[in-house]
Amino acid sequence: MGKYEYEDRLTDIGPPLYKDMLPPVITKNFGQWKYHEILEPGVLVHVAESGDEIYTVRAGGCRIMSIEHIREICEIADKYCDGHLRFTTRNNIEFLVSDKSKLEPLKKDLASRGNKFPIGGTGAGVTNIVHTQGWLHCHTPAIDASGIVKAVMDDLFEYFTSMKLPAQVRISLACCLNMCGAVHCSDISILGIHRKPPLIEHDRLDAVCEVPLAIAACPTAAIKPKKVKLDDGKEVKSVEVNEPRCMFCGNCYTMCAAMPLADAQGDGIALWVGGKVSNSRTPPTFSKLAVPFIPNEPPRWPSTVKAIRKIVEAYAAGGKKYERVGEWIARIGWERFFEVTGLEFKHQHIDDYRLAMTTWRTTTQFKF
Amino acid sequence: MGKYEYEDRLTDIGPPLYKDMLPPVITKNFGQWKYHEILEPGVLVHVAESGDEIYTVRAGGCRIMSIEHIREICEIADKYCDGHLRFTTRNNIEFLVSDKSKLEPLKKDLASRGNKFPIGGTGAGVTNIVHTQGWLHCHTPAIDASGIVKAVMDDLFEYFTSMKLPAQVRISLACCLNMCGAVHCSDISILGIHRKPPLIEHDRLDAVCEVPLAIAACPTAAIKPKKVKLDDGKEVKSVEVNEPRCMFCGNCYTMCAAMPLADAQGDGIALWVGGKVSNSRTPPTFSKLAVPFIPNEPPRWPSTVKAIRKIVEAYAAGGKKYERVGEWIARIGWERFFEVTGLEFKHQHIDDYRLAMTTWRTTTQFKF
Amino acid sequence: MALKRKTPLLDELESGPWPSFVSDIKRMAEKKPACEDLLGVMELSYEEKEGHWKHGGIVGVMGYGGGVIGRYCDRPDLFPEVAHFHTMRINQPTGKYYTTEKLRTLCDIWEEFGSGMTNMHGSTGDIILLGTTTDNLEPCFQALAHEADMDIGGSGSALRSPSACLGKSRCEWACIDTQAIINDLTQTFQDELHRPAWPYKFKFKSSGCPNDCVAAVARADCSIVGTWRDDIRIDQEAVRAYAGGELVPSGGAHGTEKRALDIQKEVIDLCPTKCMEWDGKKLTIYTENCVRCMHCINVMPRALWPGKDVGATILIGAKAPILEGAQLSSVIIPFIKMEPPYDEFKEFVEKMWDWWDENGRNRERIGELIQRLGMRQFLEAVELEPDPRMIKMPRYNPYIFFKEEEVEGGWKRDVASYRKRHQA
Amino acid sequence: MALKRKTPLLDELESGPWPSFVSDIKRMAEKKPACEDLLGVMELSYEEKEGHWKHGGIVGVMGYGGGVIGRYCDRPDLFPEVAHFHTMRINQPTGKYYTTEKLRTLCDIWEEFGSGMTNMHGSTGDIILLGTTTDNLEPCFQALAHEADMDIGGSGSALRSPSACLGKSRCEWACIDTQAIINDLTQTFQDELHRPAWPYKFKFKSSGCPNDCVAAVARADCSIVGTWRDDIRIDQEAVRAYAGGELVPSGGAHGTEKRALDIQKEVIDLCPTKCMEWDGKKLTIYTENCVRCMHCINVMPRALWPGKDVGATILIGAKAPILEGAQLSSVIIPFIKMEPPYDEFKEFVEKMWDWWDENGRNRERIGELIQRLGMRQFLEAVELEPDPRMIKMPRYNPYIFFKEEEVEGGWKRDVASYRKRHQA
Ligand code: SRM
Ligand code: SRM
Ligand code: SRM
Ligand code: SRM
Ligand code: SF4
Ligand code: SF4
Ligand code: SF4
Ligand code: SF4
Ligand code: SF4
Ligand code: SF4
Ligand code: SF4
Ligand code: SF4
Repeated sequence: MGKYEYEDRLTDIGPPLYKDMLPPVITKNFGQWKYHEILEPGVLVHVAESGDEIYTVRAGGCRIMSIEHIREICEIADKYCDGHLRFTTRNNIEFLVSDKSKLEPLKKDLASRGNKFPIGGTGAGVTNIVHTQGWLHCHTPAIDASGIVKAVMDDLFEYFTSMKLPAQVRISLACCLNMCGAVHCSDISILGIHRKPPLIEHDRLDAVCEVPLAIAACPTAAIKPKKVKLDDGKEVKSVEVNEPRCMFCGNCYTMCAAMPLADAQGDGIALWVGGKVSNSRTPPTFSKLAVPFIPNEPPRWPSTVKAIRKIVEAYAAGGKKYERVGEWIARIGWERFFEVTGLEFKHQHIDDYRLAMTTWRTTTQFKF
Repeated sequence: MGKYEYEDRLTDIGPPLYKDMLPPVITKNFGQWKYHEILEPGVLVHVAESGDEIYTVRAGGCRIMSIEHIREICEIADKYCDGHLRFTTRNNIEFLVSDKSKLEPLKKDLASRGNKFPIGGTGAGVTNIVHTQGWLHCHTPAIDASGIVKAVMDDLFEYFTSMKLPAQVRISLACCLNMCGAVHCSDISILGIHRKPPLIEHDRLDAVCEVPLAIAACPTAAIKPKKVKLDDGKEVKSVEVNEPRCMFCGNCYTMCAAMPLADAQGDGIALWVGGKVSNSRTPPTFSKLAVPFIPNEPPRWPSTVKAIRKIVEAYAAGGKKYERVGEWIARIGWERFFEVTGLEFKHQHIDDYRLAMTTWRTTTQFKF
Repeated sequence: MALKRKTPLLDELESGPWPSFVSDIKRMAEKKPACEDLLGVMELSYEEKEGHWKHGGIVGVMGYGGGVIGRYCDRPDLFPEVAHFHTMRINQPTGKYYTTEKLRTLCDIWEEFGSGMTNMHGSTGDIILLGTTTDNLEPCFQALAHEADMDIGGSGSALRSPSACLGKSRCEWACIDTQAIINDLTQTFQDELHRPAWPYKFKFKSSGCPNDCVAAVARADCSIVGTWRDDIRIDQEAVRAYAGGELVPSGGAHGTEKRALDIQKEVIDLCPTKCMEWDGKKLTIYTENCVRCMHCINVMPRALWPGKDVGATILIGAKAPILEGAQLSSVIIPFIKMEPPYDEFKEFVEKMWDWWDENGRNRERIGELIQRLGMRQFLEAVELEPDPRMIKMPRYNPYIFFKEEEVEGGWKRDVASYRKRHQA
Repeated sequence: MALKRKTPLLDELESGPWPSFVSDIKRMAEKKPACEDLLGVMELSYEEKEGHWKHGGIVGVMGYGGGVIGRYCDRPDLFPEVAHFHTMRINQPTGKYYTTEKLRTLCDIWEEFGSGMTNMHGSTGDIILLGTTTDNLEPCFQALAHEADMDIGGSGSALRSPSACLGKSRCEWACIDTQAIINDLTQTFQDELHRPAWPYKFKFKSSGCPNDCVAAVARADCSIVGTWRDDIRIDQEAVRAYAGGELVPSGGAHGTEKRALDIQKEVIDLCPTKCMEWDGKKLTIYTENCVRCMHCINVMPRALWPGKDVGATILIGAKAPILEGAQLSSVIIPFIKMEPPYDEFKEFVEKMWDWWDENGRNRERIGELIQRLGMRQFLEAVELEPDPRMIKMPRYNPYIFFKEEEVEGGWKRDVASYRKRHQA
């Protein structure tokens, strides 16, 4: 039990109360903010009805973070922010400055620390990439997460530190179809996909999985129970996969460790575009397939980086102010999207799942 | 064999060649028309590059038509149209006048024949109601066809003879879910629906149907095979219906006459709105449910007539020029549609079939 | 002549400004007792609120598998004259133009062999001869063939009578000759029309332009819709005349008065892609963004016309709800030239039918089959490349069915070597 | 300190302007051998292009059913230090505000009991403590509770750690106090959070306004989004100042220069309902047509604000693709006041959970259950009336499931009397 006695055990206390950690100026002006302004990329001021101000300096966080790094953040926050900071919903670090005179010194300090605390991520640019675990910790990934994020952010860095795109571009990454994140509704999504049906380890399947659960896991009913004779002649309960019905979702593997999908050649990236979450102007919408497959190319995934840059550049060139990626595509049409990005339109782009019919073009309205 | 010998039997000759029946001015100017103009409701002129003209007088047809009526049409066409006429894709009669001087006499003549040949049906008004057989001839109807059409057209007649609505209003009727017509894509659709699951005639089912076909007919898999003991003790093959899974499509009855659905209380009308077919401005789109159920009220279906009038009047009052019913609703929102028409929004309006999810509101954008 | 039956309910449908089918049937009843019984059946239905017809065994004419709908009254005790009351579907002349001579011949034949009642026309487009007995079918059929040059239309799991908007015969917007096309298809595929051999029905409809006056996209398994690829033709002077109030906008469809057309508000603002500009003198259309919706042309018929590089968009799969729900047709061939003998198109059609025939389940329309097996299988069968014009938007679910041959190294893998890299 | 392993591939990720997780892990590796092995696993994955982690048996802390993800390396032979490498999900303080004191305490505890690596934060919002052994779980948990006032978050078929946008703490647009709401829900439902008892996971997320900065509508089974019902508040003078170029449009989001805002083009033309008018002096918003999309407010933050009659729209059902495909949340309660103690809302939640618990299949999210059983059953269970605000459009298929009690005369019928009216 470590140093605490069983009698003293604390449970169900929940998280610490947020109120206790707000900077005093926020406590004072809670719910009384009047307006905000982004003073430069990554630097915001919020002004209260009372006239009080709070400055925010947003620095890129790479999310996976050592306690050494956190301690460095604390050291900075102590120096310029009276010990107050926060993290954003997209894993950036926000240094909360109550004393305006500390703003410039803070920025200088951050800049002095190499690539650790890039300032930016506000307004009509690219902010941090929401992402997941990848090869760093998860058991079902088709791709790495942090490495790809690093490669893409390095490449798009100019858009992190500026606000010159038509609108916000929200990029997300999920390393498998479980999609831990809002990958299904992002301007650009990077998704890890498998392309080979699961291996089946007949010799241990019955021991490690519940066969009915594995079967029920399959959205396309591709898995059937099967009795298999092993090399040693023993007959065991196992399953078989109707391979042409498999779309590599990996859900069987989630339920049954004896059905691994990962494969160096099979796995890679699909890119998706045009999703959004805000209700601003147009309703929230899903991201749509842009590139069905790009192979895994560690350590810097150059083809993926290039494809994303193509999309961002075409959008930067063609999008109108305020138009999110999906709004831009809606205006120019998908036929033009594939033209201006130079991406190839393939069979995989045409939906063939449950709601496929709703995505087909039932009008003669299109552009030649 | 009647008067023709077997040796002389003609088959697969197909329809008579349309070319042979065109008025000479059309033959001459075929494919060389320059523009048209609706001179008054129901009267069109088409002008060719050559300067030639053809006048068209459109008269309402009630589609079900005796040969006496057709002969009367012929008599008129001989008098004013050199024996030329056509029918439209919505079952109106078009008198084709090559000689302009015969236009006014024709109109006068038509007007003199009581309610037989109302002139109208062009432009931004209500044209003929596309409809089906109903109690006149079909075996699966939930409603009559011609009678309802007559009642509705009598009521909306002012819109047949004028062009003062925001745009074309295309009304269709189908007497059962087979929907023989473009009922699923009309500005206003009148649809016959059943609301009671099929009766099952166990004593003759196996004799008159193929049980597997009846089972396969059901879109919701509500039908299962069942052995039934008849009153006389005989055991027969039959089916049973899981009634809460039945949505009264009648497809079982189509496949199996021992499963009738028709019922005086169960059957009636559902009204649908906002569909269209043309690609003009907005793509073709399905009609959506407006009123889930109105009882059959022969001979003049007053509640149905009233509900349609409500819709048409709300549209006439609120629609902008060129806006089809569906475009009008898209602009004002469904929440407002139900308000301005006074129609009630009910559980049945919310889709619960295969693509239901795509019809739910996944945005905070709506009007209070 | 007074009728022997009382029809008080139906009688209510004689008044009012719209033509009365009741009056018309009554008129026919004077000659045809079947019509009197028909009114009787209807009156009974009006009283009971239930129909009184039933399906029967298959009836038809020799050598044909369809074109006749067998129908029997379920109260032959009350209405013996309509105990058998089948309909014959007669293939309409394309575009539904008639001479009075042709119609009179038809009337005479139907007076001899049937009830005298018709539908002009059925929803598919046929002339419907409404009500006769089994005995009359064959003689009526031959009389029609010999005397009226007419043939039976489709029913059952066969090609149905194709139909068309009036197209080039009387419309300035027709980009294709819908009548020639539909007539050619009808004649070419007589066998498919008369001898049901497919999983289910199949319909062709052709409209000359995207206004789609025959509702092809909603009702035809194969919708052939005229369109163009080049610039909309513009008569700038006429545009100015519209703006100046010298012409009647919309060809009078919204009122026959001349009035100044507000080109910005009534045309450009409603253009789905806003691909137009009007500076008060000149209308510019940026063709690369025009989706050929027809709106501007509809509003200014004396100033704008479709381009000259014309052809058709082929859309596949429309159907009514049974079984899986209604479908509109979907773009399969964005553009195809439609010149006789339409070989390229017909090759496509044959490939499509072969695939459907091979893979379709009983009562599965082509649109449903594409839904079930996926667009890819269909496109591969008809040898077409995927094109973004086929879709509203790419897939948004990640459930992509890659094929084995597309995946480096294929699908065959070796558990043992996997387990060498990854301990269990 | 030089590391013993070579990581040439990972090393490539140290350069470049974006922060390098590789450099950071290396830094930690100086203190923690597990981090060195973590780099080794990663390098191996970079070489082989396959991951090297696996699920294990269930691990956790006493009395809790979740909050810990058991993870094992599949090459313990090569990387013994990470043979066991579980993560602990620690429930974040709402809005993710910290004092450095709190963070330092956290770091110290994690230095003692874990790898020293974290995710700040996980996608659900938790602090992720990345990598420890089974033995350390319980002591770490208690140290966190006693020293940091922190508790474990959710995993498994339980309530997941609710999360919020920063709301009223620093945003002028927050219509509801997202932090108070989410903190209250988190505390109220501690049992549901720590003891999985449901068919599957359940997430709450709350955004203060329709900009939805916590992506609730895409990621939370229950999305609580702030909104208002009355007029948008307008400072007309400030509107004129925007038009006159005296202010920076969009609060600088599109560039920090002052410039004249073209209110017609940049605001009104992009308003989804075009419910605004600007005459050069006065901006009028027709509230009855405003759908509260936020665009105009976003563009003129110094002139426009949400109204005063504030509350939330409750949307239900968002989820990732597994199994049936991804869903966004759908409107279930168009408007609800959200004042503590949130009783009305909590009653709704309890009813929803009861229904889901009773009817949900294993691994069926609430959104999928609504799909399967239909919105009606759900609405009846939570005692809400249907409202057109719940839908984009009414159904377009005619497959309506009427209930027996809605049909006059019910469903029981009599074949014999039917056959009296209709002969077979
Ligand atoms: C800090 C943060 C909330 C938090 O609790 O952490 C936040 C803060 C603000 N958001 Fe946000 N948003 C934050 C995530 C989001 C998200 C969620 C996401 O991306 O996962 C969204 C939805 C994105 C989407 O639609 O896909 C989001 C959609 C918006 C919008 C709508 C943009 C649009 O036009 O679609 C605004 C309005 C604007 O920027 O004009 C907005 C505006 C704002 C404002 C201006 C609100 C205010 O008055 O302070 C804040 C500064 C904006 C900026 O950074 O440019 N915020 N904002 C989040 C910062 C994330 C980051 O580190 O980059
Ligand atoms: C005669 C007919 C074709 C035929 O082969 O028989 C026809 C003829 C014309 N149509 Fe049509 N349409 C005919 C059925 C249709 C249909 C099909 C239907 O309703 O089932 C449609 C699709 C309707 C829909 O979208 O649901 C149709 C959608 C149009 C449109 C597009 C209207 C719109 O804005 O959506 C136009 C253009 C216009 O009117 O501005 C048009 C325009 C025309 C023009 C002006 C074409 C021309 O240049 O001559 C013709 C006279 C229009 C009029 O009557 O106002 N026609 N038209 C059909 C007359 C039916 C009737 O008796 O009322
Ligand atoms: C006569 C006609 C209605 C009319 O009054 O005009 C008609 C009448 C029947 N239709 Fe139809 N359909 C007629 C056009 C249509 C259309 C419209 C069209 O073709 O443009 C449709 C919708 C388009 C489509 O094909 O999907 C149509 C969709 C159906 C369906 C549903 C098919 C589906 O896939 O959803 C059925 C049910 C079936 O096939 O079992 C059906 C079945 C029937 C049957 C054969 C019902 C039956 O099981 O016996 C009806 C015979 C009635 C009778 O007494 O003659 N009828 N039917 C139309 C044919 C006349 C003609 O040849 O011109
Ligand atoms: C850690 C985290 C990713 C990250 O790096 O941030 C994560 C990691 C895992 N997720 Fe997740 N999910 C995480 C947020 C999400 C989100 C985003 C959210 O909550 O906003 C989603 C999408 C929203 C949703 O709930 O649908 C998400 C949708 C899934 C799914 C698919 C669920 C579905 O209904 O489609 C699975 C599959 C499963 O449940 O079997 C899943 C399963 C998993 C598992 C438990 C995989 C497994 O079977 O073991 C992953 C454990 C990885 C690990 O090594 O810890 N995870 N997962 C996130 C939790 C951190 C936190 O508590 O803050
Ligand atoms: S997306 Fe998949 S691989 Fe990545 S963390 Fe989530 S469950 Fe694991
Ligand atoms: S990967 Fe998905 S589709 Fe393939 S067998 Fe497994 S569960 Fe089924
Ligand atoms: S809609 Fe139904 S009832 Fe009416 S004619 Fe067609 S099949 Fe018969
Ligand atoms: S009416 Fe339709 S849903 Fe009902 S049992 Fe028959 S086929 Fe099935
Ligand atoms: S579809 Fe086009 S070409 Fe055919 S009649 Fe209508 S407007 Fe003319
Ligand atoms: S046809 Fe339609 S899309 Fe093309 S310019 Fe005219 S209105 Fe615009
Ligand atoms: S969701 Fe609205 S209230 Fe919350 S931070 Fe974003 S803009 Fe502010
Ligand atoms: S909030 Fe949106 S809908 Fe409302 S007035 Fe502003 S822009 Fe228009």
